[in-house]
Amino acid sequence: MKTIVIGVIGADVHAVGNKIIEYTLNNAGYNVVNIGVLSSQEDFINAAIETNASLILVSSLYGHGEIDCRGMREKCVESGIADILLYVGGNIVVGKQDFGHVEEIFREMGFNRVFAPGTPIDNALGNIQQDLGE
Amino acid sequence: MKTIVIGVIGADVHAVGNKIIEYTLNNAGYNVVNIGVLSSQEDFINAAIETNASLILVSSLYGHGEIDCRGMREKCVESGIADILLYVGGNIVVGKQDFGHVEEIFREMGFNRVFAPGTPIDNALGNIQQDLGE
Amino acid sequence: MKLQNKKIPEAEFLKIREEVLKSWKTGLDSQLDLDNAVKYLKTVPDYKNFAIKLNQAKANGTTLVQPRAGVPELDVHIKLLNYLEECGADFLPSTVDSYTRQNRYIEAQKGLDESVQIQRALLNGFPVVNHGVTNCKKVFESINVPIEARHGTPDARLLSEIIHASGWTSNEGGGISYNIPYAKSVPLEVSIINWQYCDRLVGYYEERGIKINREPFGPLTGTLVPASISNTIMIVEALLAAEQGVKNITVGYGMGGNLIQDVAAIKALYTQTIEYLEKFNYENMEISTVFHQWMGGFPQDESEAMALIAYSSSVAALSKATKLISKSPHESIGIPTREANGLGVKASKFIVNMLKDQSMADSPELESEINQIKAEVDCLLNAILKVGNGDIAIGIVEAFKQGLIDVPFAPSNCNAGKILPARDNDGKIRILEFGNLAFNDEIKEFHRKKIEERAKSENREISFQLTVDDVYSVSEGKLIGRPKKVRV
Amino acid sequence: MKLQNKKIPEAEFLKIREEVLKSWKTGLDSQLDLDNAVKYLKTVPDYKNFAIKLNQAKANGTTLVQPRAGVPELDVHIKLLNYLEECGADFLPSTVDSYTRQNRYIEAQKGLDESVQIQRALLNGFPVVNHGVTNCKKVFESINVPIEARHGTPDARLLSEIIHASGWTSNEGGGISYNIPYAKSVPLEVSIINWQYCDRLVGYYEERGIKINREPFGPLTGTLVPASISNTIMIVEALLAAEQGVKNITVGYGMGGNLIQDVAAIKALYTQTIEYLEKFNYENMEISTVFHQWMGGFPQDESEAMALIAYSSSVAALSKATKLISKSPHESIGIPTREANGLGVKASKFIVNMLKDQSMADSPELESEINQIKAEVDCLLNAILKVGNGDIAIGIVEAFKQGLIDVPFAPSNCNAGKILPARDNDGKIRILEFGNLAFNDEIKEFHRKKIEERAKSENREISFQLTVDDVYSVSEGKLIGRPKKVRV
Ligand code: B12
Ligand code: B12
Repeated sequence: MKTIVIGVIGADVHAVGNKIIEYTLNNAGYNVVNIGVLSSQEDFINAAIETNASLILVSSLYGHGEIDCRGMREKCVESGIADILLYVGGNIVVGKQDFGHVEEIFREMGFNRVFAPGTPIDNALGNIQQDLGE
Repeated sequence: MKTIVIGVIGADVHAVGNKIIEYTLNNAGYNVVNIGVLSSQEDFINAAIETNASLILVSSLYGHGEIDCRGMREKCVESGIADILLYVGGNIVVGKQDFGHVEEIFREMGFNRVFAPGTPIDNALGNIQQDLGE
Repeated sequence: MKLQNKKIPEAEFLKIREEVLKSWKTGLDSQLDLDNAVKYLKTVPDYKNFAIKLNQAKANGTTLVQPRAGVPELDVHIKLLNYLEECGADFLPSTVDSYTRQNRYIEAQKGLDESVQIQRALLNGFPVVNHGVTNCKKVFESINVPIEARHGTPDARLLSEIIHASGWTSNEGGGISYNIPYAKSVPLEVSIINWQYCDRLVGYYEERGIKINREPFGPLTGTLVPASISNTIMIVEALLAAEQGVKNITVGYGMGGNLIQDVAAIKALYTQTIEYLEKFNYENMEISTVFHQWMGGFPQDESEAMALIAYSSSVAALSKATKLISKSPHESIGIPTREANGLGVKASKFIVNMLKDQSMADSPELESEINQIKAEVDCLLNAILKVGNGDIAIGIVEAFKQGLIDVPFAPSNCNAGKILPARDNDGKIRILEFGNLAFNDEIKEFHRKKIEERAKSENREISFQLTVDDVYSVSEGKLIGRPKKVRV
Repeated sequence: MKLQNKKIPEAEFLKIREEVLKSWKTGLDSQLDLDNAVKYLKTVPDYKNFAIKLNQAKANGTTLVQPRAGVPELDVHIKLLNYLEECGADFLPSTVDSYTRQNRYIEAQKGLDESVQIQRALLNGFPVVNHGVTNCKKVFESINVPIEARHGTPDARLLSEIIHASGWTSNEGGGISYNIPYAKSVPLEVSIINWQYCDRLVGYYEERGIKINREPFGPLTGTLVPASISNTIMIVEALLAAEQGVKNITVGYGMGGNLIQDVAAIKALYTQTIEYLEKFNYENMEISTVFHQWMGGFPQDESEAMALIAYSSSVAALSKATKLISKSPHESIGIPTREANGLGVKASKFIVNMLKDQSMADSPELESEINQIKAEVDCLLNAILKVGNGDIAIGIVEAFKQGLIDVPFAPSNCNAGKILPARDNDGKIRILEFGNLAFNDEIKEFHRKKIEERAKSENREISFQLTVDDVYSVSEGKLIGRPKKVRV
């Protein structure tokens, strides 16, 4: 059973999606480690190292995602989990922006998959299965 | 007291605005001759000649105004009231179109004033006063 | 032919039919042969049958959405309908242009040809008669939901022939509702006789096992029409249709603006239509209701228009009307683009879906408004039957002549045009000037009191100015046209 | 400091104040000198005073509209507010960014600076504290209606000092409502003590004849919160505020989706708030209500979002709430552009104006829902007072600890997070899992029955899946998350 670390980054307190993601991923047969809201990059990385996770699934709903996610890949590299899968989704930037451009920004930061606003977790299950190879 | 002929042109049956226009122009002190809905160009012109009117105020609400109003000025000329004032208003073309262009079309047909969709008759009272010189 | 409420014998119907089909060249199409038409209509699947889909909705207690839409050119029209279907329309329309409505097929042809030529619509609808059966079948075959003709035609006989033979299983209209608001000098006898024909055609199909829906046009002039007046006309048209063999009828009502009165109107309409059909022994009738979103002048601002559309939809859902006719954010300006039309459909669908498990709570206010409407309708129908010596067709003509029934703002010569409506202090539509309207004294007193209350609270006289202010009010963002405060 | 519900003595308040002002450099501004601030606030004209305008609206029975809005840069923020005022906003907000809410002024400064640099907002609101009094006064002086800070800050002491000294006459929040949904590990004692300070500040001004409005945040997590739970918290915060000398309070409620329940919630909230304030002998209180448009996940489609906004507005109008907080068609995507925000304001204003002369009719269903909510609130408040030995502040902390009161989906560690809400067959929000919630058996039985009815009609087990389906449902265009039909 593969492990996925989930949580909400930064000063973000949106908790509903996070609880639903935990429930959905559990149902889909993953071992879910939920670090909850108001989590720092370090919180995510430490949890991933401790639990030998295959994927860090970052939620950012409140708009500061761009600031909060910068340098996360670099920190993963420093911490010895350079190749861990990084997903980000929710409402990751401020306002309604061209998503192509937003995706590019987060890809350049080193995120493997970047999800458009309002993509429910169910729609990402296929990607997760594919990437975790099960 | 100046006389104004009002009516709704063509196969148009929108009667509400017409009744309100009659009421409003009467209150404003004009002699109003209302030929009602479903009126032809001839109906307007005959009424204007009979009553020695200063202004023909054409309503068209239903969208066929462009077809229905063509040639009206020419008919006025033929009937000996070449200089009579012609106004048109209501919803004079089909759909939401650029009004500048619409105004041009109707001005070229010989209408002295062309009113944008939804201009209530009250907003035209100033123009009428000005044009009828009272 | 003398008017009476009597089923047209088949032979007579077929004889008139010959003349009808000759009135324009598309009438000569062999697809209009009744055996061919019956055969074609039998191939219509249930999910594309208007009557069947309505029955299902009624059984499920859901409110289905239908927009208005029609453009002259065939291809553009089909694309428009496909788009609206994608937006979620449960039923599709074809709104017919105004020349066709007046049987002016030559002008319709001109408008159609020129529209094709300059690639811009010059007609305000789809000219069904000029298009004929072949094109109308193309329309029908390009869509996946039932379709209805929506027009406003005092003489819709050829039109009705063409649409039904093309698989269109609903026809809006009626001898009164498609005359009084839609014509100036067509005698009521004539339009009723014409619509008896249209109903008889549906009866003909019905006898051959083909379900077709008929929908009297409830909103009439769309402007401050008291519910009891439109409901009365709905019931009269339902009775006239039933006599000709129509079985599936959707009676309609145009939103007035006061929530309780609107819900009461739909509820009273439904019960009384059934009551009167039973009273006159029409059996196996299938009755549903249609609620029209605000039919008077719309606000210009598109977000305000959207708000009005959504509000109208919530009233429809709470009233449990079977069908809802939607408007678009372009309403006050002109025929909507297909995108604007789609926005109206989506907003409307969202609301009726969201509210589908709710209905208006029973309350003393609701009950008393239902009773009020019912009492008024009974009063009017009694008067109509009386002057018709029991014949509803003769009665309605005579009643209009005498002003016993009267529709505000109607252009028709057959209408007395003496009553003046206005809102009371809750925004309910009442009557301030009765003309000859066949209300009894008690009812008149009730209306007077309500209008007086309002006038008093606004510190002004009761006059036509109240009516005028109420005509403008909704488009200006208020329900009641209160006097504008003079700033000092 | 030990928590208790007791007015902070002025001397003590002023002592704490010294510390508060030192927490960020903008706190040292001499405009924060209380005498200066009082002088400035005395120049605020009545039409720009939040409390006075609310009182007028309540007296007139109208519902006024306020959007949410905030962008980092001063000029852009002012333009945004001016635009919303033009669109008809009766009250203006300044929504504060999330770093400021967590008192992370350094990050807020970074976000602000970079936003200015790249000309694109990187913060989700207006960082009031970083801007300081001078800028906040500029905001206040650029507009013509009252303004309020809207945030979600457990420790809003400095923020409150800055906004009030700048002429902002309303502050949203409270020790519970700005902790439980907005924080993870701030102890409830701490946030309550902090908000006692904010309330005491308002009390200070109040004693000097300056009216300032306070607005506890009713919607909490915005997600399936049972009305009795949020109403209870509103009443607790009203009592806490009153003790500190606050006189003008607007208690809030976030739309649940069932019309009757929503209207009942507002009506119960208003009466019970007054009842409890009287019970505890707070005099001359001015109480109004605020209704929040749907606070859960919005539909993506903008026309659907507009429909939801309009529907929410009609519920607010029918409930006669004093204020309505509007959303925008961009809600599900991100912070709205000013145009999108304006669309929401215009649609909302249109509806509240249109419905201003109407209210929800009294009905047995409405009455029984009001009574239900009241009984639940009494039950919860009794429990809170009991574990607090009569002290509401101590009681609420203890009640949360024991799960006697519990908010669904809240991120806070102080919240038990054991209850599970779901809708019944009418779409009313009920509870399927009570945890330790202080409901008596009769109430629990009522909820159980309601949820069972629904589960039975859907032919499924009662489980968290019901809750999950109901979390998604509105954004998918339904009120009740019925199981999706499996097509065969
Ligand atoms: C009520 C109404 C009806 C009623 C009319 C009842 C009746 N017999 O009067 C009914 C339901 C029967 C109806 C039918 C139709 N209607 Co209609 N109707 C309306 C509606 C909703 C309100 C009109 C109204 O009464 N307004 C209130 C009065 C007071 O305002 P008014 O009519 O605009 O008149 C004022 C001003 O325009 C101005 N004014 C008018 N004329 C003039 C002239 C001058 C010189 C000046 C200065 C001012 C002026 O002063 C008046 C008083 O202030 C409008 C849309 C809207 N405005 O919201 C559509 C509308 C006019 N209808 C329309 C159409 C197309 C039709 C139909 C073809 C059906 C259809 N396709 O939907 C049929 C046509 C029937 C026919 N043969 O004419 C379209 C016209 C489209 C266009 N131009 O592109 C509109 C704009 C709706 C739309 N957006 O599609 N309609
Ligand atoms: C409820 C809500 C709140 C509640 C949250 C309560 C709580 N503690 O949870 C309250 C009222 C407290 C709140 C506060 C605020 N909110 Co808020 N909130 C919402 C709202 C309406 C719904 C969120 C929700 O619960 N949805 C339901 C759940 C199930 O969906 P979800 O959260 O989207 O999560 C799903 C998917 O996104 C996806 N997903 C999430 N993460 C990931 C990650 C990956 C990798 C994948 C594949 C999928 C995925 O799966 C989840 C389950 O299906 C949204 C708007 C909306 N969506 O309609 C705004 C919204 C998220 N909030 C917003 C903002 C700005 C705020 C505030 C700053 C206040 C403000 N300015 O209005 C504060 C922030 C407080 C803070 N410090 O974080 C903005 C964010 C703007 C932006 N990004 O541009 C939004 C979009 C509203 C808006 N348009 O302005 N909010």
